[in-house]
Amino acid sequence: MDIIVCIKRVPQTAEAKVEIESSGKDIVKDRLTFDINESDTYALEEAVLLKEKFGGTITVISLGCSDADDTLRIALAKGADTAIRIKAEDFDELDGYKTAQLLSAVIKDIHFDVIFTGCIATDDAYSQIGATLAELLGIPHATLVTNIEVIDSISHVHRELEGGLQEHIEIFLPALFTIQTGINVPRYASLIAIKRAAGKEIKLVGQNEISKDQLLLNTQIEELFIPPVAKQVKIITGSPGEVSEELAGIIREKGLI
Amino acid sequence: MNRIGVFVCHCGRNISATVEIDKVVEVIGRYPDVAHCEDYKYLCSEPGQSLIKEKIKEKKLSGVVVAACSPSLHEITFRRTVEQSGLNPYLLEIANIREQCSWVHADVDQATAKAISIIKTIIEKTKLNEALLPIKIPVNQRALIIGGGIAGIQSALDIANSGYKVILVEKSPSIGGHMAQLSETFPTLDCSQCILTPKMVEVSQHKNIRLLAYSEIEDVGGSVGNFKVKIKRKASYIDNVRCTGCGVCSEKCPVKIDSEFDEGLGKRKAIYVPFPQAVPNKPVIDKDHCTYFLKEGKCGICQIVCSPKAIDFNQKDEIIEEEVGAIIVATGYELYPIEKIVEYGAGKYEDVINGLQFERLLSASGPTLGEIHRPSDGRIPKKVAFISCVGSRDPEHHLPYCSKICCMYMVKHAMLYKEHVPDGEAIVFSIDVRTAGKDYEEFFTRAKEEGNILYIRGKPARIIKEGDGLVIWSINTLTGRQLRVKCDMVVLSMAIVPSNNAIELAKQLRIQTNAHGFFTEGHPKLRPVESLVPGFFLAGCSQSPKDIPETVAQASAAASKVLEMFSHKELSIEPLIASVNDDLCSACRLCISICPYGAREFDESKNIVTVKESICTGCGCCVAACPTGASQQKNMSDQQMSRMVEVIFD
Amino acid sequence: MTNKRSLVDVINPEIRDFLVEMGAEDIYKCYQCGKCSSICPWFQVGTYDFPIFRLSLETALGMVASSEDKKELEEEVDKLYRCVGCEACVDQCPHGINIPNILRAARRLLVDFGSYPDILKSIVQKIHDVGNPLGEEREKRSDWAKQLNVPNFQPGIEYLYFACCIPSYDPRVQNVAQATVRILQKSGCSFGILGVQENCCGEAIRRIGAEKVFKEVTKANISSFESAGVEKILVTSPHCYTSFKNDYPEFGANFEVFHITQYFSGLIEKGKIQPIKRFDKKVVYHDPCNLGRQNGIYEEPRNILRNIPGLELLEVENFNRSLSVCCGAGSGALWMEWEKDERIGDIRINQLVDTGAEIIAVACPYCLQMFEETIKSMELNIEVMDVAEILWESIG
Amino acid sequence: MSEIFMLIEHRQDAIRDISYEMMTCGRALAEKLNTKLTAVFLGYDADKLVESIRNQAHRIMVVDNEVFKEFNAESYQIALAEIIKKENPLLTLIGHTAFGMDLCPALGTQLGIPFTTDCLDVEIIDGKLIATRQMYDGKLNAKIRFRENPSYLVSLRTGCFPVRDSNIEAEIVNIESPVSAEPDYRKFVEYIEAAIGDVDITKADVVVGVGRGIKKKENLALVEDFASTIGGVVACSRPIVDAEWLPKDRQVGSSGKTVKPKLYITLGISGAFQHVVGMKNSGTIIAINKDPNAPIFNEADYGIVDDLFRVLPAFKNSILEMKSK
Repeated sequence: MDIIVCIKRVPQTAEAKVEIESSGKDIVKDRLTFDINESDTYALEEAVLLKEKFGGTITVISLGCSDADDTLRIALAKGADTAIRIKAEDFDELDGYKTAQLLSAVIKDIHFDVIFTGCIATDDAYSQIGATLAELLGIPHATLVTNIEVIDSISHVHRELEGGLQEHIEIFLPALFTIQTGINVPRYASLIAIKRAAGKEIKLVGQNEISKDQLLLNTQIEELFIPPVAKQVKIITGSPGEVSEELAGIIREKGLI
Repeated sequence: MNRIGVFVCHCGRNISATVEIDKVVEVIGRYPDVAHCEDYKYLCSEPGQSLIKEKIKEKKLSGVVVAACSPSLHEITFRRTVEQSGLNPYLLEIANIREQCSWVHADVDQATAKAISIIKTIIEKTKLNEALLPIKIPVNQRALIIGGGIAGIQSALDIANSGYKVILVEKSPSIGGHMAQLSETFPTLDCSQCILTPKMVEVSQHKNIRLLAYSEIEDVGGSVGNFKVKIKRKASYIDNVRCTGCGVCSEKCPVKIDSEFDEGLGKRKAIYVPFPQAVPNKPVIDKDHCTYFLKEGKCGICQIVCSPKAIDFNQKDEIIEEEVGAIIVATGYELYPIEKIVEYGAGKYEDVINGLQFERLLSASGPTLGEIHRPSDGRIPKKVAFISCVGSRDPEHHLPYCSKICCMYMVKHAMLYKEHVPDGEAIVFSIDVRTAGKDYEEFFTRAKEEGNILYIRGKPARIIKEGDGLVIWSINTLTGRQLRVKCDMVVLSMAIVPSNNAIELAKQLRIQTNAHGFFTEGHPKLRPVESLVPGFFLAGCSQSPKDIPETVAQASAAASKVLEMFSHKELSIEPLIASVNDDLCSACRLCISICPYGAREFDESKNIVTVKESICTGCGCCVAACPTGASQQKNMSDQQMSRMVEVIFD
Repeated sequence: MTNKRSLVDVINPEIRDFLVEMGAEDIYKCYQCGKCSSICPWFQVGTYDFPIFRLSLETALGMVASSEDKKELEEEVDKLYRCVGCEACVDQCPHGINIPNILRAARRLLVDFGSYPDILKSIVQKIHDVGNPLGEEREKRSDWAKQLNVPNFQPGIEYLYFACCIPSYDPRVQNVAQATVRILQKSGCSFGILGVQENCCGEAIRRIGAEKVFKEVTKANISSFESAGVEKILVTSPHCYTSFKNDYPEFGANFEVFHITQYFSGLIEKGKIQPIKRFDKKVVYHDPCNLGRQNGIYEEPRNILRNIPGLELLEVENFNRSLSVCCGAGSGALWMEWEKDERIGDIRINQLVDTGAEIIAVACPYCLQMFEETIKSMELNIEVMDVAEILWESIG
Repeated sequence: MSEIFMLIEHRQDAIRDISYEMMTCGRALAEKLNTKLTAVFLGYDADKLVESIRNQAHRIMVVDNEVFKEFNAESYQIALAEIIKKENPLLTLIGHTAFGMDLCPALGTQLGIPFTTDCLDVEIIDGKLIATRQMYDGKLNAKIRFRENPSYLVSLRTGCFPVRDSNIEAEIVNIESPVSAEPDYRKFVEYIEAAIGDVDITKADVVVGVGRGIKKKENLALVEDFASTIGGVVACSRPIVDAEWLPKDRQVGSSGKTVKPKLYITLGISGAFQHVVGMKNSGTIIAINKDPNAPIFNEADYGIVDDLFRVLPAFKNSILEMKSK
């Protein structure tokens, strides 16, 4: 089973302070930590699990600048066989659609049975590249996948719906799945694999290989801004004892318990 | 006019691989005063030596330089070679182009240039060499042996039995050393005292042996063949002529202190004979603990009870002067202090003991009369652990070397323990079990198989007292399992170290020790019983840890080396010593104070300092110290030195 | 698939050389005596098998964290992160093998490849992002000193007081920094703080294996210390002490570093401060690994406590000074989570409680935090105080 | 002027909330642009459901076929593509739900029209479509401009448009289904209900939600203890379930449960949208988080910026005290 995994290197912003850059269209990145996108690690792991079961190869693809090589190398160490980086620096401004077009331009020449992506990237949070890419490649897809079982080129897939509900669908391969976190437990890379990965070449694809002319940008960021406060929160300050007193007062007053 | 012949050795590829011999020969061949230069594959070979001999005659050489290995290896060979062709042997010099050049360099061009430089300096030295004659000195055919353990005893008997006089000096009241403390010996399990005491008795009765027990070396002067030794006989406060050895004095003495012989597990009195078979079997008074001495004349019970009136509180230390030709150093060993092993609670927990203490517990003459009772409460320990390599093989905290005998004595200990306490359990913690020796492996195998002795591979980290027992924390490194072994007593195989005054003694004797205080032998393989200083020989554990058979073998070997020396009436010594130019000597006498061997003497009549040739070793200290240049080293004069340095910069 | 182990049980010199290059150069010294494993605090925990004595050999064979089986590898990585860096093994090893360094070499590779526990990842990330492992705002680093009138360090001031991240932010441990400052002020010491210009010393993340981030914070600290003209540093945390004293010189730093207990002990000796108020408590002193075993500071904290009137100083029998057992918080372990019966801190607390003490005196913020957590989780009736806090009670 | 279209989302015979939200949004846009809102309803045996939303849009296009009984992105895509191509609306709205996530990007791509996903708001300014999206873990918003085109497609985030009443009478237009069977390559099989645990968080009056900020599994005990003091149950955000510290049925949020307790206390929850949608309608929300910039403070009524472990013991004591009085 030949598998392609699309991964992304993203800034880790969940617990960090995010500041807007002077252009107003990007964030200040130099104090941030970068790492592989969370759901992508699950996608990669799902690919490795499938490969362990059925054999075949895993190709990881990332659209990014040279820093993304580290991320690709991590993927190689965790079980991918080949890594391709699409040189982001060659393609100016990007959005989800353009990213999907670039990925499809590369993937169309590779044999695959399954494509995995993460279900959402934590930086731009589109959740659209997987389905777009599948459409561009003309293959079926399913997003928010929480379980996959493959029997004779038919995949039995669980998708996560709202409210704890899931649906079970059947999809023919080749297909694309966007993977939800929690589907598996991502593995560590073994030192042997790390060593092996360190020597592997990362294939670069740039404007020489993909013509820029036919690429379309759907959207552009006009400006970034700090979200307006929807609800006026009352911040209670003081020592733990003081704030607790006050909270207890509120609870009693409102008869909440 | 000098006619120097230079012979360059290839030493197989040892030299020729890094030094371009052809180039050396070519350059040196053109060097002033070189009458002949030639290379040969192995100059030390028979044909190589013949070649040198031929060329000396053919080219009428006035001096020879052999460019080859270190002079410590073949200088004697080549001196003999040139002597055979009629040239004075001291006109031969070696240029060391192997150890100091080819072996330590990789770059061929640079090594070749250095080799040429070295040879040139030696040519310059040779040109100014004097023809010298060896110095002959008479040999005093008496031997001094320091240390009365089994090594000293063996050496003393061997020399004495050959008809020469021996002085045996022992610092403690009795000879016998540690071997006298042992219960049985491995691998035969014969009784240690049974095989040792006959030899002790033989020593005491031998007409050629003067036994000086309770004595210490005070000073050693002179040099090989003619040592002057001062020995301090410590006051024993006993008139040995009157003393009958009845023992009443010890019996009545009220002072009880830990017995050294019983390793602190038993008591002795302030007036005591260390053990029943002691030689000499005369008591001594331990002044440091005797009430009479401590409280200014109070007590004196021994004096009252001694019917032969042998107690003499007024006895003083006595200095004995002896002249000997050779000295054997056999000062033995001690155990590394157990208190240093904090993690084992050693020195804190009474039931954590060392190997010698366990020997005393096993010994029929020991404090428990051969029954094993543990020190804390006298209970018979039902589970005893033996731990190896304690303090040894621990370069980080203690000592790097292997103490060699522990593996075997632990086998013995475990076996004997099982013999004494058949329902007890013996557990040995070890890293490696080293049984290289005749019948040793068989002994080890037998112990494990028949003795049901459990061997655990691992070095415990902690011993902790729990209740009235001890818990050993370890890992079985073969299974990887954690172990907490509860036992009643622990025996630590402490590292062996040289006797505590070995380094001091070595300074006194001017012989060398290694970093740990073991005396250094002349050559680790080829001169194992000689020290680096002529006239001093080594035996037993003072040189390195060894077991009884090895000790005895080395002691006999040392004795035979002494006897070899005594087989000549005279000794030839190297004439490469210092000399004094009478005209330049200003009689400042700096050299006298600086000479480490006492080889300088002031001649009042001439008002100059002279060299005692038989004592001078040619160390060169006086030459360096002499402010006027009167002191010169033969064949290493200032003039030679400056020429040698000059040519390097030419 | 067959047993994946068989794929790697050949010697793998590449990994070995890789690890040696990363700092595992001691591996060839090991003679497999196993002493390390039985001095290791995990030996006392007993429920977790941690045979570190194999580590040198396994590294030499290139077999560390090298299983290609997911489960096995997970266990191996988990194992590599069990070491709390207490260095009891280093202290006892007959050949002076620095086992934590060997572990660190492997950890460095794993960190580079994102293959280490998530919780530690977030610690490294926080130190990178905001300069402290708590994820607190950089701007608030000197908030603890707001009421205390502590000057910012500037040329002419003798000592920089570096409070460490935990005393700077953790509300409980802030009290330690405050007590320290009050004592310093009382003694007339010339000192200042750098606050926002400080980063975590990086000791823990270096041990975690995050060498790159460690270097970043180290260089940032060195440059802010140097540009402020700092020459002498007083530290509250033995971890900062180790870092500044032993690690920073690698990067060209040259500061004189004093642990606060050294300094206070000196002040008492010189009579510059006098503990006068009685502190009628039984106090047991816990030797922090980084202070005692790793830097040889055993006497000074005890000296302070002995000088406090009324205080009865107790010792943990068999487990004090160089044989002290780690609180279980070093090397990133403060943030790790192990099963209830697999906690080093529980072992140590029991030893401390067994002395009959009413108060555990510590000289390390990690120990303080760890013990407080442990006491809570075990519902014990004993209190933890820093030596500085006790001293201040007797002076203030 | 072209119309505003939106796709009705329904599941298991019920119109989903997002549909009303989208219709609210769509009507407002239509009003502004002086145009109409068309709701597209793909379903089976749909009369009753269609009737129920008749007052929500100006027109309802109904495609009634068994193939649309359950959601299948592929069938929906074929049908919608047909309709959009034919009708050429200015803007089509789809919910950014599990349903829309599967559908919207593929549909936009197929049609070749500019689209984007997960929008909080859409406006038409000077004839140009501008969308607002959230990025970087909810810490920033972005205004998005589109490539110019006669038709656009956008998916809307749940919970962004408070539903408003409407009293339009929609014209119902029935359309023949362009598809008659699910494609072979993608088939709906069944729904899988979440396992029911011992605690039903949707029934509790007081819910204590925990997130990443509790750091260690062992700290859950502390939270459980607090929750029982205050008479509540413990719920959590997604990472806690992913880490298997709590079972799936304790998860609050878009893929978990939606809760509306009288009191919701969040501990160490940053407030990612996915969680917030599951609890934003709680009576009173108290948030405790160290990070003053955490988005949760945009949802809370009362906020405490502090370490939860510092506050919790004191809070517990205050509650106990309060109860004892």
